[in-house]
Amino acid sequence: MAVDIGGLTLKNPVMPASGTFGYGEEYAPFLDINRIGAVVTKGLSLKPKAGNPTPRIAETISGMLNAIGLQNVGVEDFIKFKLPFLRELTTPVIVNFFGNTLEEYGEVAARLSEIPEVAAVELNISCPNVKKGGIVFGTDPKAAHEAVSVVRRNLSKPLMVKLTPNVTDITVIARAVEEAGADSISCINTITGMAVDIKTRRPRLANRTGGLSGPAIRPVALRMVHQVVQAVKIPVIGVGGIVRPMDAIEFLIVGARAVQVGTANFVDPASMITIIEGIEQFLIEEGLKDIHQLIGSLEL
Amino acid sequence: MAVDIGGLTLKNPVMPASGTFGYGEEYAPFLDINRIGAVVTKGLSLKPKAGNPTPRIAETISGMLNAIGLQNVGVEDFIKFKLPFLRELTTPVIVNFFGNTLEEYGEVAARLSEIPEVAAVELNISCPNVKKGGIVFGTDPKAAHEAVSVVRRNLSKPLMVKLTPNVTDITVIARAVEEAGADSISCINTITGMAVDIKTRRPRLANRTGGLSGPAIRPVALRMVHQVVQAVKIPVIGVGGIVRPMDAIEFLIVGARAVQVGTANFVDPASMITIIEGIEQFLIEEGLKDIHQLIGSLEL
Amino acid sequence: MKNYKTIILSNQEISPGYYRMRLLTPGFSESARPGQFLMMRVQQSLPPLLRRPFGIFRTGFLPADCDGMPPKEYTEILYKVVGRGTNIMADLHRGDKVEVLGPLGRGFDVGDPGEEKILVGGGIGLVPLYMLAESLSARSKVRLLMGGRNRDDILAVTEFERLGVETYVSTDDGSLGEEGLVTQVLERKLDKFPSSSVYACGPMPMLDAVYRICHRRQVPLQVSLEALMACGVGACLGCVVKGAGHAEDNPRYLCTCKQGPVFRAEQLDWSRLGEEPGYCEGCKS
Amino acid sequence: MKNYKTIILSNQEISPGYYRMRLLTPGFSESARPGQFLMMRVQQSLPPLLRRPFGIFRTGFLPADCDGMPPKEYTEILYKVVGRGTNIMADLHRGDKVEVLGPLGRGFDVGDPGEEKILVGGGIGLVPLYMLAESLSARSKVRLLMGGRNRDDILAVTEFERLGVETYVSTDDGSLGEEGLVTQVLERKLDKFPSSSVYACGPMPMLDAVYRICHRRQVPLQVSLEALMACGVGACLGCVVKGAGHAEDNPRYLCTCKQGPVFRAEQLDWSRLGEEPGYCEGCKS
Ligand SMILES: Cc1cc2nc3c(=O)[nH]c(=O)nc-3n(C[C@H](O)[C@H](O)[C@H](O)COP(=O)(O)OP(=O)(O)OC[C@H]3O[C@@H](n4cnc5c(N)ncnc54)[C@H](O)[C@@H]3O)c2cc1C
Ligand SMILES: Cc1cc2nc3c(=O)[nH]c(=O)nc-3n(C[C@H](O)[C@H](O)[C@H](O)COP(=O)(O)OP(=O)(O)OC[C@H]3O[C@@H](n4cnc5c(N)ncnc54)[C@H](O)[C@@H]3O)c2cc1C
Ligand SMILES: Cc1cc2nc3c(=O)[nH]c(=O)nc-3n(C[C@H](O)[C@H](O)[C@H](O)COP(=O)(O)O)c2cc1C
Ligand SMILES: Cc1cc2nc3c(=O)[nH]c(=O)nc-3n(C[C@H](O)[C@H](O)[C@H](O)COP(=O)(O)O)c2cc1C
Ligand code: FES
Ligand code: FES
Repeated sequence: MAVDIGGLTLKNPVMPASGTFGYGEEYAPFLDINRIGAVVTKGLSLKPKAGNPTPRIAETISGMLNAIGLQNVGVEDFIKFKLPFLRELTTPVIVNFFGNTLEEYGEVAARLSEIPEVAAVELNISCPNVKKGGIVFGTDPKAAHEAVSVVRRNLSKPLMVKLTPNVTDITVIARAVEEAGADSISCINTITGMAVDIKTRRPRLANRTGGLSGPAIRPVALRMVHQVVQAVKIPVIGVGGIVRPMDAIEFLIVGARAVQVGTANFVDPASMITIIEGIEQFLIEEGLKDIHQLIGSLEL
Repeated sequence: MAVDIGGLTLKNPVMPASGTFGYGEEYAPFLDINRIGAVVTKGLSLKPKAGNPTPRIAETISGMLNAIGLQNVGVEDFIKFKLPFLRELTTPVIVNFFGNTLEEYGEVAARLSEIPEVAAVELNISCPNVKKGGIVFGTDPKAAHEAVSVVRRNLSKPLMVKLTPNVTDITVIARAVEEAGADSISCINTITGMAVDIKTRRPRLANRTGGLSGPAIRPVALRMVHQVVQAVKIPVIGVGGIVRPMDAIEFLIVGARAVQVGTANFVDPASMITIIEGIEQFLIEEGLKDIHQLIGSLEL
Repeated sequence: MKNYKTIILSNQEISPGYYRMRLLTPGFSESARPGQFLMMRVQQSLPPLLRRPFGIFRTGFLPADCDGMPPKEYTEILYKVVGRGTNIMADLHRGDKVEVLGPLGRGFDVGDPGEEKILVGGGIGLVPLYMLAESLSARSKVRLLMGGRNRDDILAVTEFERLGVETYVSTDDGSLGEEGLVTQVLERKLDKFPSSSVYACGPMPMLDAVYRICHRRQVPLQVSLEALMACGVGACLGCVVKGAGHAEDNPRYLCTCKQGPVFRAEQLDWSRLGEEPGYCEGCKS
Repeated sequence: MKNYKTIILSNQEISPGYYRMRLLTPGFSESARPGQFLMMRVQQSLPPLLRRPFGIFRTGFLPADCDGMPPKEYTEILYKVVGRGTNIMADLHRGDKVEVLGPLGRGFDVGDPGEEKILVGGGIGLVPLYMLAESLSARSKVRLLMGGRNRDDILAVTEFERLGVETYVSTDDGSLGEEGLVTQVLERKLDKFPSSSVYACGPMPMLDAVYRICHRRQVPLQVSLEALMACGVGACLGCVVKGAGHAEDNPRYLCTCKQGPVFRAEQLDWSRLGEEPGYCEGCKS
């Protein structure tokens, strides 16, 4: 089940999606974290970030909207308060981060490079909930290239870049990011959506719009992963609506080297374990000796 | 309940979404078509079009993928075989159409202008399932402007233009289309998606990808309608995942002048009637005398 | 043709994995023709989003109540549990609400009276043949060749016999009737009764073999097809099948729901029908 | 703290629109503290996608079976039917499978023994107060002020009385107990017993009024809040509430699920809490 995701080898291809697994410790009582391929943390920024006003979440049909607004403790408090727990894990830690400016991206990257316990970083150029910066970097190939380049220059670790689905052609961004030095690409982040309470006639989220995640978006995520796999040479990590083992298998078949599980953690904190076991089971049933016989095995 | 959707007044704001209601007659046994605000036909092209190979549809979680490929009888057979039924209706007929080239767009528009029974047209610059033409027009503001301009010059009827959600910024396309002379905008068309059969490892659709519709996409559709309403002055018609009256009401609240019901027709052929009655009921419950008190009444 | 918001009268497992459901459907049987189908909404809440198509097995009347109420008209379907929708259906009980849209599609053309008729059913493909047998058996000699993988797949044969139909059962493993394929039985019967016409429904590979047999012998054949369906009424164009003369540059698609599900063999393009993905997977599995 | 894949022991309507559900939860009660909650997955299939949070009403043991099995530990919740999830729950039966994650959150701080304690419950907000009363009543005088719109909203009061708690019921329409708001009763009790500490749970406008009363009188107050929750464990940051000193340019958010649901009044920013959208709509409707 071991896979290489661009300079980092994971014992299995299943990890949490950033922002849905806290800093790992929140879920420690519910599953053996060392069994999952990697831990991916909530998105970090240079300074602590308070996030958006409430309500921040709304359930939709087979999905949920969130506008957390990237609330996080900031790099320094992360090191002080969250790293001690992560340090004890045997599974690698991938730190997701973002910046409001190019300089910030570089600074966070540099700071994270110094931490030996950080196995790799995931650069979020795609969160729809940050008004400043964020959205621009992820939707424009030039800006994406620039952001990734800055990070690349300041980083001495494997670099995964997370793409937004809110674009006309995701392959253009994917290629820009690859060219700028990304070691792997994760996609997709949430799709921007909205819901209204018809009684109060107010948006259900204080931020008006938020990111749609969960099973509802899976067909869109799968399509984009399929496109990106064909557009770039670096490994692609599939994210979006994965709940069951068969969902993860779909992504592996279209060519994802690994998958991230997001909203499903809320539904069942042990989903990732179920998914790992389900993939193993599937390999046996289908008579496949190696997960690489499954990855990219789409018949066209 | 009467609304004006840019040069055409409907007795109520509920109509089918193109491609989900055939040419009207298919659903005649199941509901009183004259009770709905308008009929919208399957997309027509100049020549008959055969569409894509099968399988063309796949169910997903709270949605469905389709890659029909715009199979249609062509304008002339439409006039000969489908119009006689539509002619007998008292509710207005909106003809959805598309072209593979700019010239074709113009030609179909000119031909439809000659038909008195056609109350308005809906121009599809957004279908993701046509390889040639289609996708380009809807995702590039210049191409969209050009296509709409050509149609405008050849058309003597109200012109509704249907937008694709597969773009980075839908407001840019919306403004281009408005400037080119559209009388109203309908959005959204389907979001491109994909599904894979993990046993055969083949895409579930022969066309590999298809358009995602149904409740799963509603939050995305609502967000885009909200954006477009704010970007343009012409009326906006909301489409995407409307199943229940409360879904339609959400769209009206964010400012849609009318709504289209698509996939829900397959689930319950009388959905549009239920939705019309549900909106009426809601107006009474909320003490609103006129539907315009509901339209655009979003509290921010 | 209408959407019946109705209730279940009974729903029983008749063989492992196969169920028989009886629905209250006043007014349905007047219009239902052999070979037609209905679209069933398996529950009020979503998912599943789409309705599921099922052949009409038979219609009938419950005896009038003692309290003088008119006799109740019902419709029966037989179904195999293969996925999400049919699993939900298997859990439904008498009195549960369902919605059925129907009767839909074009049924069988019963042909000339007196002609010998051979019906070929593969597994759950038997369903549309019962009403056909009912209407044929009064006027013609009818034989039913019923095939399945094993005894569990052989359904309702005694009911056909009660209509006076001669039945021949075959199973792949010989667990019921003759061991072998139903198409082998068909060849033998056609050797004996070469002027029969054939009506078939079952898995695509079976239909493909039946077609080749009938084509070679120039025996008239009607088949009932399955397809993935969204609307069931000809509106979505999701359920098409390749018609005769279909080519890449001259595609000819027919709607299974509206122009079918029963087709005369000549209407179809058989060149690749047997390998069409997505067809009749329910039967295959 | 764990995910219990368990079954329902009973599920009964105890007042119109209110249900009491008993779940088999071996090992749960050792760790459950007054004021904690659980996240319930209402059915195996989706939707609803997310779990629903419910306060722990009480835990207990079924008497040991005759066949020598150890006594069975159970947990009870009380819930009001307000939407999709609770409607599904109302249809569940003994033996049905559910999953509950818990016990979660920080419960009440029981304070010093001997102090007078006043518990204020509004409708379903009564839930977390029962275990609190259990642990307080041994060491302190406990009074429960229970308010509701009408008699249907007044739940389980006799069970509090059995613990030796003095109970005072008030309803907006006077259909049970005193006519009026529970906060009026609170003012009177505080006039009489000014050194009490107060514990409250109920609709946000009620909590807001309770806060103002206690703040004015400098009486210590703990409140149990509701919030929309996705994870319940502090991972998603969806459930935050504004902490004391919160300002646009100096936002201070506290996780209701992890740092709450019980807060000391001083921890919170009360300036706009009463009008916070999305909070406690379940109670309001
Ligand atoms: C005209 C017609 C008549 C039919 N009559 C009967 C009948 O009398 N009894 C019966 O048991 N079945 C019948 N079927 C097949 C039946 O519709 C499917 O088995 C059913 O829809 C599967 O639903 P599901 O949710 O359980 O399976 P899903 O979870 O949707 O899918 C499970 C498997 O079934 C296949 N499948 C899904 N939908 C169809 C479909 N429409 N046609 C064929 N395969 C499908 C899928 O490809 C998949 O392999 C008929 C189909 C058609 C088109
Ligand atoms: C810590 C905590 C403890 C709770 N304890 C109880 C309890 O003991 N008994 C009880 O009946 N209810 C309790 N609730 C409220 C309960 O969680 C909601 O009523 C329930 O989730 C509604 O689910 P639904 O699917 O029926 O409603 P939905 O269809 O999801 O929504 C219906 C209405 O309920 C509101 N609502 C939805 N979720 C919540 C939520 N998490 N908190 C508050 N309002 C919500 C919505 O805004 C809407 O107005 C508690 C909530 C929290 C946060
Ligand atoms: C509550 C929540 C918070 C999230 N926070 C982040 C984040 O901080 N950084 C990030 O890159 N993605 C974030 N995401 C996006 C997820 O990592 C993931 O890309 C998305 O949810 C789609 O996957 P899913 O459908 O499996 O949830 C968040 C998603 C949710 C639901
Ligand atoms: C089977 C099918 C066929 C469609 N054909 C067309 C079409 O011909 N022209 C068009 O503009 N949109 C077409 N659409 C898109 C719908 O009109 C609508 O925009 C989309 O389905 C979203 O709405 P819904 O979620 O209510 O279905 C089609 C959709 C479906 C499901
Ligand atoms: S199922 Fe829609 S056209 Fe046949
Ligand atoms: S509900 Fe997820 S952090 Fe509180």
